[in-house]
Amino acid sequence: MSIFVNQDTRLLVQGITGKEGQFHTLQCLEYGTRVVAGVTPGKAGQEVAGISVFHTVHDAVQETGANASMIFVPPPFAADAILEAADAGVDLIICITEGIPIHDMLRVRRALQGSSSRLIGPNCPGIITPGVCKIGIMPAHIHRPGSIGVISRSGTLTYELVDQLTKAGLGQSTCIGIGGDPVNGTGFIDCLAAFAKDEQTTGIVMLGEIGGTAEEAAAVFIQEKVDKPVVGFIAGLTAPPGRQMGHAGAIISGSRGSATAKIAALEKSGVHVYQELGQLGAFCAKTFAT
Amino acid sequence: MSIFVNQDTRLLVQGITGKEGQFHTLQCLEYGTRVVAGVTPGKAGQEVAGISVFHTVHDAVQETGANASMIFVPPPFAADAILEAADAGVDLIICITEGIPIHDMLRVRRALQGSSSRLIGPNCPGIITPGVCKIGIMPAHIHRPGSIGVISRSGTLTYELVDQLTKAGLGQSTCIGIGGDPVNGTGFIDCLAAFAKDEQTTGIVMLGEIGGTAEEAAAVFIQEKVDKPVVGFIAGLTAPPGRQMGHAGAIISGSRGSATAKIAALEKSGVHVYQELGQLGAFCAKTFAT
Amino acid sequence: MKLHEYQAKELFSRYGLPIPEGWLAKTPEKAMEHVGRRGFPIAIKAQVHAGGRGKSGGILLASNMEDAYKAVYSIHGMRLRTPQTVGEGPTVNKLLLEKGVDIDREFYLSIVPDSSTGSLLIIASAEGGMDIEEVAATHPEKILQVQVDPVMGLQEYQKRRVAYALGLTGELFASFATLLAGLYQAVLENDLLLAEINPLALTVDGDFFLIDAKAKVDSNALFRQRKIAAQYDSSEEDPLELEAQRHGLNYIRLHGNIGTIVNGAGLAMASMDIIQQAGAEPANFLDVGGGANEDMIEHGFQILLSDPHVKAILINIFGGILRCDILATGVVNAARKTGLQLPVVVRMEGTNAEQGRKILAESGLDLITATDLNDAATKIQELCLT
Amino acid sequence: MKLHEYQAKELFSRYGLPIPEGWLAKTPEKAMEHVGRRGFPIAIKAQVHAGGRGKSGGILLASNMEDAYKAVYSIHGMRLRTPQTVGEGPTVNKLLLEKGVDIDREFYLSIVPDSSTGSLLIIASAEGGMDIEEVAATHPEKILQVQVDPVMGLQEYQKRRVAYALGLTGELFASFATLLAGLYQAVLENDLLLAEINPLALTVDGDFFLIDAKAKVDSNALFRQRKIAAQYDSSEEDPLELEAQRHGLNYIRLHGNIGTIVNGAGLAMASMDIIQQAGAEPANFLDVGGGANEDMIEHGFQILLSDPHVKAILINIFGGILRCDILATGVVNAARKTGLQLPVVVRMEGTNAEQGRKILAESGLDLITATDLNDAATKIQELCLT
Repeated sequence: MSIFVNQDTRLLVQGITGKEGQFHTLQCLEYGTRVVAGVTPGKAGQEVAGISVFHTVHDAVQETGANASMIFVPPPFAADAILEAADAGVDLIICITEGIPIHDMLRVRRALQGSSSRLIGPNCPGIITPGVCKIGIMPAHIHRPGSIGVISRSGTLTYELVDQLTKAGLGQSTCIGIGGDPVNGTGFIDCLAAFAKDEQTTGIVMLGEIGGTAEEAAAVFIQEKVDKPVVGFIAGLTAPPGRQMGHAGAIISGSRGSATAKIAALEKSGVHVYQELGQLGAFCAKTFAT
Repeated sequence: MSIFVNQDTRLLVQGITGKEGQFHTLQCLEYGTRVVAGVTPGKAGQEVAGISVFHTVHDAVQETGANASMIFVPPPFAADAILEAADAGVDLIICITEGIPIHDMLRVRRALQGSSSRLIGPNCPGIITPGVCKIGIMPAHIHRPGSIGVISRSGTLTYELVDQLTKAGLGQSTCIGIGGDPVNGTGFIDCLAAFAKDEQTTGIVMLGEIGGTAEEAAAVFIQEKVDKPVVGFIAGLTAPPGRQMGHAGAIISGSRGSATAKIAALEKSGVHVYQELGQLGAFCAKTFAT
Repeated sequence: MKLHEYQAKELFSRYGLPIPEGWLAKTPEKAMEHVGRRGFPIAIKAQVHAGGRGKSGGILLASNMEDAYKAVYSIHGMRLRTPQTVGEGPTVNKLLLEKGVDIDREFYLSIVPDSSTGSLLIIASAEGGMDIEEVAATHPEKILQVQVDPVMGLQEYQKRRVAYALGLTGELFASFATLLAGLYQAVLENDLLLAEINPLALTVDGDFFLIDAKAKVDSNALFRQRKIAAQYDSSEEDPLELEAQRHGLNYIRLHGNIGTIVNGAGLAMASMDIIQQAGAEPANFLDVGGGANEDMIEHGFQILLSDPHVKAILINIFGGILRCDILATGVVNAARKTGLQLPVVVRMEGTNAEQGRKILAESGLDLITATDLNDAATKIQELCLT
Repeated sequence: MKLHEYQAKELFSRYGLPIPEGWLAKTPEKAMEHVGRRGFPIAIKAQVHAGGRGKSGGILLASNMEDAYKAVYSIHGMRLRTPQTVGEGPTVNKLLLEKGVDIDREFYLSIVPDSSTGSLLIIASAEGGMDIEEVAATHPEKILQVQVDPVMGLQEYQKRRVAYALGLTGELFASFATLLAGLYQAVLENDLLLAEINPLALTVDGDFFLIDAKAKVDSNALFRQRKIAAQYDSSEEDPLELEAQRHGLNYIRLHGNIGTIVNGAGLAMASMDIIQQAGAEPANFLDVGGGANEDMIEHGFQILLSDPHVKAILINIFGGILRCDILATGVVNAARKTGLQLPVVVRMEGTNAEQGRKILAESGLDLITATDLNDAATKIQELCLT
């Protein structure tokens, strides 16, 4: 088992004809992901690596039965691409695009409430179940099938961890980059809930960073609902305080959001927090072995 | 038991200082409904029949713990009143107002998706659990406590039926007017589902009318999910066909929506359809007795 | 409230939609003046509320002066009877003259608020023209329906979906997308219940034109659509229905002789059913509504009395928001003012019914009181037999 | 991107928000001209990005010519250091002169897109003025937060909620509701991350005025906010940060001497943590991002090399969307162009890492290769010790 993706995942790629879209479509295909369609408005009839391109997601879904979408559409058009995928009934939408305006994402997130579509991202590396299905831009070769679930706000930090896990002999059930933007789709809690129920997963690693309060909320959830061991890491312990956003930000968040606050919240919930990134894989091996 | 309202219902009235609002607040109070607050913007501090008036629903809910709202606000402001009640966390919103523009109601219905608030109406007489709680404009004295659930699109037609039921010795568990507007909140199916689960209710009467396809959808639901006997009546069998709405209406609805189509759909689902309004109560007594 | 073609086009053109050059004429002479000045081909179009005008001779195309003269004089003043009109059809007293365009393709495009899906529904087809209902019935796959979330509004991807489904790419896509966005905006800002363009023509030069356009406005929204309300053309309406409208009454004139006054549309329809079941024919549908006051009741009563076909009246009120005492006062006032001669069966139940009955009894008027609906039906039946 | 007070006010005034009469002056002489012409009382306000200007002498009120002269010359040219600025603070080279108004009450009002609630959050308080953060900390019940659904938009009932909470009824309600609606519209249409009015003054005559106003625009949305992008004032920015911005790089200058080039903000922060754990101090935060190309890498490298404090560089790349071969080519080009003298530790993993390493190895440059993060940390530590 795994979460969110499996051998029945049929992928379409929005923005498949762009440079990055093409490159990563090929990488996903090589990994064995069932890429069944591409979408670029105005380019129906073309092909990318043997994959048919359609004008619209609706056409692609109708013709190919795609149930997941990977989005490489540029920021000005990315919110629309997400809404299009959801409207076409795509179950899982992975938006790689970075730099989508926050007002666009607020509207998207509200529109998706009550929808049956799950959004991962934007500004994320994607999701991979090693050996089965890769949707995203993560380097494939560092992953190994196994039983550790990985959730992260940061792309490259995830690669770093996964590489260490694999080298330490720990394979992964599913690795999810939820994205670094303030407004995103699937969050820590959704992933934690899914990993908690997933039989294959025996341990979870959660990579957070400063800003927002998602880690604090996740800590509460872990304490109440997650029985599996969880290792945590927070990036940004030595980062200078963020630039001030006027009073309003301070009024909303108070003193929450700092690395120290997050680490404290996680430790209070029984999460094994470890801040030496270079030895994080080794620490996981030790922690999950007990 | 009953559905949607009970002895714990704490009612606030939006538009309480208007003529109709005052009149029906008094009627509800006399019936024993726990009216705890009124709302009229700009009139906080006033009282109506000893009930405190607040500027906003949020204030009223916070001060009085109201969990239901009855709305008498005029059409231009009614959609906003519904949204305000939902935002303040009111569980049950009964909108009596007639003549709300359809574009307003489309927006309201969409906004309420995924909300925890239930809307009944607009353009409806309200809901009553005889002997316990009356929220709406129905004449109270015709009702008797009992075990028949009543659902209707039409206000006065409901009174007619209830009066006959009572005279035929059949009391009612709960009577709900879902309203005659094309876009409304709670529909036939929501009520049928609730009555099907309600222990007190042993039989259901459903009053439909021409237009739309809500009765056809309800028929399918009854066949699949309702084990209790259902009596049906459709008003408008002899009404001339409605004025043509151009092609678009015909393209959407095809031949659906006529009284004959609705009666056929209900009969096919095992509903006891009876079209002699003058003897409908007697028919129910006979049908529910077996 | 329906708009005429020329009104709908004027409305849509304010949202950037391309309409053919056209001129409205109220007399045949004015129409011929326009023809003389503008040249050919020219379309002569009856401005009445009647679907299916084209097939019924209400729209003619002229390519010379003689044809134009014949067309103008045949259409102006005619009663236009189409499959969608009632009775002899409305009288044509306004003509729209439109410059002909060189049509390559014809599309169908409409937007309606759709209660069953809770959306603003875009309906489009590459098979535009007069027979769209037949296309819908026989080839539903040739008709695209796109649901627009009424809160999110029209999205870019939805414009693409519609345009690509119609085979419009490149520059045509861009101009179509602008047109669709304009139409959507017009629907929203004017509380339209229907915006329909059929056909939407694409000329050989690659330009779009609205050849025919229909618009219907939500009457419940006229409080915020004052400009549109002012365009209301009542000339085609039944004078009694107009009178009823003025007093906020929902009245439809029918062909029978038993007048009815009922509160609530459902009970009103059911009362008509009862009259028919009693062997008579209802003279009207009249729902006085929930918020009726004395005045409204009085005017409703007067409207029934001024219909010469009405031989008897059934008043069937079950009082909820409309209190029976209010109704009774209205009836008494109207009966006194009109010197009532017809038999009136009154059946009254619900809020303040006692007071209402008392007002009627003390009025000294000769009214027939029914104890319940069965009794009312019996008494109507007796009246019909005498 | 932050706007200056005068820019924010100009923006808000386009949405009907009432701002005091004011004049911008770039020199003290121009400022005194305005003072001479406009009369007293007059406010003299430093136009720099520094919260807490008032308490730090950046805003002065003058009621006669002598005070005005002193104020203008003390503020213009000063370096404004407040609790919210870094280092010595920005230099004041623009003044806003504003006519004084006769204030009765002061409110706080702001709108921000709030990710935790997924709403546009209105924050309001009747306790406006400079100490709003203290009010928030000590009397949170005096601060109202209203969540506006970003899709539904601002509703009438929400205007009422805010207004009544501030004690504004009757005519004041109406003018406040209009003001709030304008502010909301400004936030939406200009992609604001913050719109803050503090204080919002109510004069003794019952008029509202924006006494101070802040606005911050979403940099990700500048592609559709060209007019605002053109107002960008870079004079307060670090020249290297500006240079980085021009090349689409996310660079923040810090106080250490180990430069870093990393892809991804999370890994970049973690790399800074590692440098500190190794006993050194990072000279910067530099995230080259996911979509970096050769040019961007090259420019990032050049920026680090032009910071005289940088004594060594750590390149830490884990390639995903940024392919290591692209990075390597950028590094090689930059090193060649600049005649690289500093030690550079390169750690590279992920997509096309093999090709990247090969490009570095074949470049003939003297680069220190690290096998993994631990190794990189050790090599940085060695460099620091030597």
